[in-house]
Amino acid sequence: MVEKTKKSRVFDYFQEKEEVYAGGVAWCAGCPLELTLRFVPKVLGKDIVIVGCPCCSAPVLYGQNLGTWHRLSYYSTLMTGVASSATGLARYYKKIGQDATIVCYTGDGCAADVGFQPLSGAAERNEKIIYICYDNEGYMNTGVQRSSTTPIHAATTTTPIGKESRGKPTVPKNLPVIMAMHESAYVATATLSHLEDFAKKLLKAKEKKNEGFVYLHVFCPCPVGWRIASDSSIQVCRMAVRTNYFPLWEAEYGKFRLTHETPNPRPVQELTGLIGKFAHLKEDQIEDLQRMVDERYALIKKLCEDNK
Amino acid sequence: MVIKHKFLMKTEGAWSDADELLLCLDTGSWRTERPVADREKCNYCGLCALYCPPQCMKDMGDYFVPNLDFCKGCGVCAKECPRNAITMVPEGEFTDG
Amino acid sequence: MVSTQKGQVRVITGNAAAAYGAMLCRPDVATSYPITPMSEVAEQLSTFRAEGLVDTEMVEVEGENSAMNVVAAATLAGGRAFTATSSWGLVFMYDAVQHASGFRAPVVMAIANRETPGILAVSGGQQDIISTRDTGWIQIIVEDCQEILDSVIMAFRLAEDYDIQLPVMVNYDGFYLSYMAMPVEVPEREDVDRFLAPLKQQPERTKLVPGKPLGCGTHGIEVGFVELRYKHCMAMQRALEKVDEIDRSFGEFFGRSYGGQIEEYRTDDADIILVTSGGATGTARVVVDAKREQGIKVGLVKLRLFRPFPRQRLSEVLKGRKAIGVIDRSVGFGWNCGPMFMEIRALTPEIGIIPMLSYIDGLANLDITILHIERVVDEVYAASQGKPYQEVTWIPLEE
Amino acid sequence: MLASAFLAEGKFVASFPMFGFERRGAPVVAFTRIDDKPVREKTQIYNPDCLVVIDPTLMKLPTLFSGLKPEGVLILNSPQSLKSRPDDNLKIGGVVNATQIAVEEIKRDIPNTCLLGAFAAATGWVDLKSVLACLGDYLRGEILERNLKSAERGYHEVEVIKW
Repeated sequence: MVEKTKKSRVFDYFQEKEEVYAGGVAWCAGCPLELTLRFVPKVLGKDIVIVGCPCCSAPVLYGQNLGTWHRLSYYSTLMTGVASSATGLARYYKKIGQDATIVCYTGDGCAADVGFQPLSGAAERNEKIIYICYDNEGYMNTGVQRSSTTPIHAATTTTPIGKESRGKPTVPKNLPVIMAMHESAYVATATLSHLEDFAKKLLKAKEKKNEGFVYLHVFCPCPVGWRIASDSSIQVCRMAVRTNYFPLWEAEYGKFRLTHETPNPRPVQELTGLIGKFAHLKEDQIEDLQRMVDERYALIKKLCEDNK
Repeated sequence: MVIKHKFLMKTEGAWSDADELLLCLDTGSWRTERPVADREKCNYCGLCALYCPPQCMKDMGDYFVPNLDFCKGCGVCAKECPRNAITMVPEGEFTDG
Repeated sequence: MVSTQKGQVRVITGNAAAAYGAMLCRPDVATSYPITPMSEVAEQLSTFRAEGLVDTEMVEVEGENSAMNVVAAATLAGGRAFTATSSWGLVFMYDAVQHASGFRAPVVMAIANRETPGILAVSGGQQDIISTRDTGWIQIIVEDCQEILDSVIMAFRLAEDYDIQLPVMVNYDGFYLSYMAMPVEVPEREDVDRFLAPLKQQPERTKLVPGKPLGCGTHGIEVGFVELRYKHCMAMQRALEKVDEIDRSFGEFFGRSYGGQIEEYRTDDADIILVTSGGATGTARVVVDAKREQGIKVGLVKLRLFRPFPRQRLSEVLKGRKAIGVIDRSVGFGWNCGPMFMEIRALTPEIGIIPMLSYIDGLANLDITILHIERVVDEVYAASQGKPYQEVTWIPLEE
Repeated sequence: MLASAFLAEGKFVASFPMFGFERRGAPVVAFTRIDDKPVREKTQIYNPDCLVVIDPTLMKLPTLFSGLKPEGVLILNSPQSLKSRPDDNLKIGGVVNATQIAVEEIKRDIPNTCLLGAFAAATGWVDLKSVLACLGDYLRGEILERNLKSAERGYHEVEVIKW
């Protein structure tokens, strides 16, 4: 019999012990989006209002006629209306003196593409809402099409590999940095391999949303769309951090700070090797990706330095 | 016009209400492999429960077991267990499934 | 015009009248993105806020689409909300417009009507009414600045009525009314409070409360979807009577009423009827009076409610006439005729087969002049006398 | 403002401008109707009783006076007085250098309130007192004071010619 250690510290961050979701819901096996959405109310508490839109979260967050898959307050809108609907709710609750934590929850297609304008507008107005983008680097709910956060050279159904095409030709939009440049109250990146970091950032988000706009960018692999094994999503998250592909940082009013340093970053192949959408990459493409990772990490480091 | 349909929603607009109807899928039937925990190897760190996407690991006091009603068999728990205490076993090997 | 004056008369524009109407109803949330010719509404509301006349949460959105989402969400959380737009602004919020009505969000929106699709034009027209005609909104079209203010107030009472719960557009001609400065009686706030007070006696509508396990905007699945659509359509039909009822009540309160769904002017013994909407109605009244002097028995119907369509009341007033002329400030792409004409033509089973003449006029800020309306009356009169007539006339192209 | 002045005298009024893009200096035409009974027409005015010309360069416009009713009135902002009767339908001409007065009094090239004063003097349709009183509905403080002066000077300095 092994010695029973104390349970992980992450459990200490839970203010909600009960599951607010039904046990069985229609997310794919191994989907980290499911983990994210079950994790958020555990840390933030169940008295939040979630605002969402058509995306992979919708099959569960949306009700079906009278029925629903969870016990959360939920407002469903269109991809163009998430941050603005949240604004309407937040302003009305403010007007009547009702304390409320409004949490927008969308994918990258909404946040970086079609819903970007209202997101940027809400950030600029410093609306007191929390916006969480789970970034699965493409339109997964509609069948794995490219979005503006799809990485360079990645294969999707609209950037397929063929005689004339080697995947997505352009680098992804650096959305978390763009959001931080709005100098909002709080912007942070998080992922599921680092749950304690994620939990701390959620709690900070809840506190900072009393001051203004909060944006959390969560790296969220898609087992189906990225062609990874259903048991490997957490491993991919971890490797994204270890390669500096997805550095973990936070920024208060545009002041950057790394929350997790990687002393000896691994080469990006160690990440791409786990992911089917990169299986076709040739050496020069890996180099492109490595260069992008290095440059973007250097940018974060520079931004952190500047704030010292 | 004679309406035979019995209205599902009491509200004018499109509102779902968890107090009236909480839906649930039999996701346990999706499984092709089942996580089997070795109580002897388990040190009760709880990482399997934390990382479990459907959050269906049951805390048994000093170890964890999956709730097979909802476990989709993704295998994250087995992969993430630092002590390799969980094994994914094909469903065909069980007689209860 | 003012029989029992209850407020202060000020010379204000149509846009200002819309803003005053909204301000008097004390909205919880208001928002607007500037667009010619309604930007003044947003400015005026912000001024009211800046001067502390209202404690409304003003949201300076980055686009019309966001404006509609903001107000829809605010009403579904239980609040009162107002916005205003025009033309392309309305088109840019098109998804949210339908979202608001489908969700039964009782938003009130003022629209300074302007030309809409395809051809660029910073000019008046009613094409924006037509491009949103089947979005499930209640659409009211008004004639002058006083009616703008009064209709915004009535619109809140209509939208938030428990039996209705639908968004309402208050339409007024861009340029011709949005910038028209006229004397307008601005009611006292307490009187408006009393006028809106019956809403408080009603059951509370479903609202989103943090922590309460309600989902706003559930998927309508199969017959559940049909059920929600049916409820929406039934609420639209209930709105017909409700518009008349609220108009009567407004008249009792403030001494001004507008006929509800439609207003009839000198129709009692009329052989021929002219149908207009918006500001052109005022001009048509002058023409009807003049033509009556000449012995032509012409009456006027102002189409005040366009959605839901006042089918019954129109049928009653149009039945037994000898000919009808309809002036549209927009076009119907599906048929070569005015959209309002097309809808009135669909009343043929109720009113019988008589000459119906469609006139398209006033596009792109062109004026619907006295001469134009005189021409319409003359031609409709000739048609009523059995003379041959042209069914559709684009007036500016025949000048 | 003019409409407000008439309202103060118990008249019914309706006034509106017609333009495209909203920017300063863009060409604008505006209409005002004044009546003893409510104004119902929402059309532009094709046969005015009075024409107020703010920009003197428009005097070259060949169609400027078309539609003017007989015994019409012209109020013109110009540094030069009228040498001849610009149109046969004109009975009264009122010329004032409103731009200069505005620059002197308001310190900006906004001649409108000065022309209101000139309008009251030349037409006699509205009392100067009503014009001055209505300015207070739209302007405040020092700006109001300056505009009151500008309107008063317009009233007194307008050169009225009768034909």
